[in-house]
Amino acid sequence: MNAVTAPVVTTTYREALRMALREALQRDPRVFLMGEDVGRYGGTYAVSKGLLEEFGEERIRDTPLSESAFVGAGIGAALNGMLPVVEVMTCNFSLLALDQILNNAATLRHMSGGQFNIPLVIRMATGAGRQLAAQHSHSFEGWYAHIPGIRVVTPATLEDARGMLWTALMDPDPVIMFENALLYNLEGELAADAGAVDIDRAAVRRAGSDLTLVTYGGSLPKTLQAAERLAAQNISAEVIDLRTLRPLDMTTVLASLAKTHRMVIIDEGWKSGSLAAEIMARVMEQAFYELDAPIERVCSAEVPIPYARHLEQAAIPQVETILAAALRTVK
Amino acid sequence: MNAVTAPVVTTTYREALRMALREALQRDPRVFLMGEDVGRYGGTYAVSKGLLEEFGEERIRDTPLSESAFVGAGIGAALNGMLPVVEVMTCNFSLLALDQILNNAATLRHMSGGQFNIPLVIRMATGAGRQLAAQHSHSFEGWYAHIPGIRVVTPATLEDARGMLWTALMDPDPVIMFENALLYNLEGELAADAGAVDIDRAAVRRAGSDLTLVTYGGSLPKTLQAAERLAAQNISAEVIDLRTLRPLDMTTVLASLAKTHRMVIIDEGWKSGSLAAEIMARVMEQAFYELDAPIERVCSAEVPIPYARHLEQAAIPQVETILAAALRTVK
Amino acid sequence: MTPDPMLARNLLHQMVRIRRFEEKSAELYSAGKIRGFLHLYIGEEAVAVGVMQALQPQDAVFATYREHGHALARGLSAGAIMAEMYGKVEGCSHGRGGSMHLFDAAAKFYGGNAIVGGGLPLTVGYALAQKMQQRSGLAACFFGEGAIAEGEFHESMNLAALWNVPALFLCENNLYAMGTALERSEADTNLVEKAASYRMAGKSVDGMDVLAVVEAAQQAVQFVRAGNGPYFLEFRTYRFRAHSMFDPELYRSKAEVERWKQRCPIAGFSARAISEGWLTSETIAAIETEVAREIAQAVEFAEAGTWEPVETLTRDVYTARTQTE
Amino acid sequence: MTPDPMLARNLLHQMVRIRRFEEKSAELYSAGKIRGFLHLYIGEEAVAVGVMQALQPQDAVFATYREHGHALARGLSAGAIMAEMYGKVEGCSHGRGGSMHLFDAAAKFYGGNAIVGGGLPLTVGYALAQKMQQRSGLAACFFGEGAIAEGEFHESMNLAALWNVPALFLCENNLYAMGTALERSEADTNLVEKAASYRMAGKSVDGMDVLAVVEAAQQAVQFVRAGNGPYFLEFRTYRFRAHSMFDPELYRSKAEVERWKQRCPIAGFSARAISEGWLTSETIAAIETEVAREIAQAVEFAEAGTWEPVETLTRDVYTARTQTE
Ligand SMILES: Cc1ncc(C[n+]2csc(CCOP(=O)(O)OP(=O)(O)O)c2C)c(N)n1
Ligand SMILES: Cc1ncc(C[n+]2csc(CCOP(=O)(O)OP(=O)(O)O)c2C)c(N)n1
Ligand SMILES: [Mg+2]
Ligand SMILES: [Mg+2]
Repeated sequence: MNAVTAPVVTTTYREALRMALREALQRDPRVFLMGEDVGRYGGTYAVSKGLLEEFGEERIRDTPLSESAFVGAGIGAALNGMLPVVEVMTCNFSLLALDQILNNAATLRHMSGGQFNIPLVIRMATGAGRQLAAQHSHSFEGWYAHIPGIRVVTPATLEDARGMLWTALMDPDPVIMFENALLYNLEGELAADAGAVDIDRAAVRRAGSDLTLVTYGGSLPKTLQAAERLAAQNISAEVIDLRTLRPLDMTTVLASLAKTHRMVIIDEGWKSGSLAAEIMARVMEQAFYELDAPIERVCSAEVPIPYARHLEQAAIPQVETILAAALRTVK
Repeated sequence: MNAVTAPVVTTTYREALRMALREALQRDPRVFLMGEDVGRYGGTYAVSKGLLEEFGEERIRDTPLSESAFVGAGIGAALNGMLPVVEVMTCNFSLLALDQILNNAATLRHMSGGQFNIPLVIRMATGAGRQLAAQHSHSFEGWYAHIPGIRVVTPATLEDARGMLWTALMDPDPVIMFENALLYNLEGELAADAGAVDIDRAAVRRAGSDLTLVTYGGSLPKTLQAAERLAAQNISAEVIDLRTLRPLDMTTVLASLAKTHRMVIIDEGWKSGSLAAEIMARVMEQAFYELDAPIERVCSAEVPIPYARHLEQAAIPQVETILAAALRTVK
Repeated sequence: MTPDPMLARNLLHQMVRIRRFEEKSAELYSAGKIRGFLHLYIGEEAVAVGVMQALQPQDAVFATYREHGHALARGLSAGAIMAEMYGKVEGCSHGRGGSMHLFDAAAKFYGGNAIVGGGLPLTVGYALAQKMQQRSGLAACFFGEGAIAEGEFHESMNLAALWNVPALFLCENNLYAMGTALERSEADTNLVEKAASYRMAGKSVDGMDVLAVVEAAQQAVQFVRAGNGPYFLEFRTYRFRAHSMFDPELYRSKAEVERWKQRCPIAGFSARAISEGWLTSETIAAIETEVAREIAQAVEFAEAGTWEPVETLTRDVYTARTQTE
Repeated sequence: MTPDPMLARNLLHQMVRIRRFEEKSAELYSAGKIRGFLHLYIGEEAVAVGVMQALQPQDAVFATYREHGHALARGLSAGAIMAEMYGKVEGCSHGRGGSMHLFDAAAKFYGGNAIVGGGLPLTVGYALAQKMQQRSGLAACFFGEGAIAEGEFHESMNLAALWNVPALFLCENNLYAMGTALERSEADTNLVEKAASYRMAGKSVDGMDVLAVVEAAQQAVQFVRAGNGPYFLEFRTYRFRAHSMFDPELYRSKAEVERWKQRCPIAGFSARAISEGWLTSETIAAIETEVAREIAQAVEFAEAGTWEPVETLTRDVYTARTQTE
């Protein structure tokens, strides 16, 4: 090909997030980062490492262990002209702040008849796979997507880790960003000039014609692997990365289904009441007669995530279980 | 008919709940009730009125405003031989205690490898319809049903208000009981000797053959009214009251669907990520080829509940919207 | 302190305005014009009026579900509040919020929060943003003594003190949280001590004496404005009415209520103002007339208001650009 | 206090047991045998050992994710703990919990809670149940000083004091919560004062001196057993290792760590025991040998343990009868 290729850098998901934070902090004095150990410790997952030295402790603000108050403080600061990025170490601890998120962040605009905006971004790590057991392995992104008034985004690629933050900050409403902790070490190439990305549309990460695999976040790499293995069996799977779980971009999902007529949804939340169920319901409502087979879903088992590795792995979606579901669907 | 009719009393849902509490307190010294204003105030919804005088302040225990601590204390007491009934005034405030509910009540048994039981019952009011606006009108029962490790029950009749509590207390695991606040004044007849009921099965509240209406809790009366109106149009609707939202009794739901092949689900939760979606997903998984038409769902609009009466009513399921969905389904 | 006649008139006027507005609201509630929960502030007027006297337009105010008094004293129009409680578009929250959720961006009145303690973290964050943007206004938060048992209160006090933000914590200690008396909910009922355990300056004030409130609030505001960090004020007060319109008041004696009514902030201040010569009984009568007119107009305004069309039901959940879902 | 030789031996033995067990754990973590998060207690041994000395079998113990020391000192077998960290069925939580979730019903050891502050309300409720059932044991809860900023701490302290339950609050103040120093997280770093603000009795103790811990714990236990209500103990201590195995320790100086290491509870007590004649160096050597054997056996036990079949994945989510879903 003849196109001029933009220069690329080799980087990680973690670094891409840090680049995004650094850029936002440089670009707009209203931006600040706040959360437990974001500063001196360098961030639990080292995402914010070095930012304290660069931006100072006013803007890289370590908080005491008080999730409800510092998330609520983020809402208050957002009400008052700032663009806070609040880090809740992991979504497991976000339950302590859920009252603030749901009863304030998601409702203040509505309750006031539209008088206030809350341009707040809350970042949290999510997901299992590191043997952290029941209280550190929840996947709540799909659950949060139930709440009107917030937007939920789930970067799964370096581009999105790099690009979603700024767009989220420019969103006048609260955005919750779920970062699957297994992705932090993901390595790859990123355009040197990569910047903000849209967060309105799902992305087709692999084109295909026989069935549609719908996923997001930490399950994307596994789903792409499954698609690869399906290709080896001459089954062409299209892979959709939802990117934003609320609002859902059903247009992209349904366009794919119109081609393939078969679908598997891969979602790390517990199966009952999962985001996968919502997508199945919407397909039933909006494209029932497109379906040549029932949609399958590959979710987490109905169990708090166990510590032992083999049990943990059995509890969450895997390439094999995705593959099996896909094969059942195209049979 | 010749059958001996058991004597009945005229009573209300509120009184039925109180009878159940009183009976449990009389029957087992391990039972105690704790929550904000359950004692001196007589209960926000007057459910526990008079119990303080009868059982004393050790067993009818007013708590300070500290949802997380007193729900957690309920868990601790249940771990230690008691059978606590914890009242969280409304499910809106339960978010403040969700960490305790999800990370402790629902997981301790599993994390310990099955060493502990938590025979705890948490009661909360739920639902909209009284113009209490965005922070007092949530319906979280379907959302809670996502959590493995807890059971969710939703009494919708006098029998269930009277009978579910004891069964829930005898359950070795945590049970959350959602009482739709609009039901408290529901009047009707109840067998004088009514007692504990099973909580494992859904109930067919009205038999029918043309379509299945699946609902629970506060939407049951509306759904029965809609079925009545459908009957006037010669459409025979079967009405299923789920009663328990987790675990779901799909056997009863699917048996009905096998007859009717059409279904509408009525659920006061916000539509996206609703319990209705989960049922749609399960039907798709377990009985896809039984469906003669896509399942419809009637849920709450994607909006924090507004104060103004006409907007509030427009936001939640109504007889008319149920009717319209039913008619679309049988068309 | 000795008020000049203007101040005296103004304080009394505001208190009477709140009292009559709420009496009218109770009446309209019984008539079914106002729905939902209605929490009256009657008996506690001196607190909102005295504090607002000390605040400036650049300050922000956060309040609870018992906030008609604060909204009125902050300068929201009685009509906009009444229309809100009617559920009309002309209401200060466009009919979306009702009695518990009064808001006014122009007045920097941030509600209207019906989760006990829920406004405290917002206040801390708002104040932090003031500091970070080097703005002069402070953030003032009203809350009941019941909120002190909530963990959020403690988290917020700690953050505010640790970060030295310009926040004013205004605890309305009316002795009861619904039916739960303070001594049944706090192991230690000394509230100023709680603030002290965060090294936050604080003071306990007679909340039935509007002049004492003004004085304490002015000192506290001065303290905060000078950059000394947050300040905590406890106002000892009492609600003369039930917690809400549904409360049978089983938890307190009529005699206790009567004793407190003897200390009515309006009657007390009126009497003193006359005896001290700050006001004449004619002025007081004029205030009543004025207020009666304002409230009649407020009701008229609410009655004449319009209903939002059902078609816009999901408006204002998201800001326009994301309204697509 | 002056310990008799038996007590002195026992205290040292327990401390050494914890130290060596954890050193071994760190090694096995590097070898990939143990996974997940591993939080070492090294440096803080005197606290768990001293407190457990004062507790009885009828008492219940609640701990955090940094609880190997508490579990060992409470009498859980090193093998069951090691097997748990291997993820084997023979583990004290059957492999479901891992390092952060050690449990043992027989020992009344209630975990193993990895939500900071999460065990505090459980403790209050457990203690309440003791009181309601007129049982004699108390409920003891270990937690870090980081938990004090959490609202749940305050809610729990208030409930415990208000209800006068037999609870012992054991704050391990090791100066840091991950990388956040206490003075950067608390407006007032006097922790006993916090307890006092709930009228709860309390005391601050040198947590590097096992005898001081024993003495303070015995007094506190006596106080609680006598029905005087809850008691709060702050132990001033220090973790010699990183927060977890992933921590680069950017937030504290090597010099500070070295200074605290000079106060090592094991070295300190050993030296004193010898100089005071409580123990001989032979006894100390014998303890090391004994402990080495125990730990070698524990590793063997864990290695020989079995994996739960994947088929029972959803076991123990519900008790058998509701296992139907
Ligand atoms: C988190 C939460 N829990 C419970 C309630 C129910 N509730 C509403 S007002 C109230 C009492 C609050 O008392 P206080 O803070 O003293 O304020 P007051 O009503 O006396 O002005 C309660 C328990 C609530 N709104 N929010
Ligand atoms: C609610 C909650 N927030 C954050 C975390 C992450 N986290 C784990 S340990 C820890 C520090 C706790 O410090 P401290 O209580 O002093 O105990 P230490 O680790 O020093 O023993 C943090 C922030 C958590 N586990 N739970
Ligand atoms: Mg009060
Ligand atoms: Mg610590």
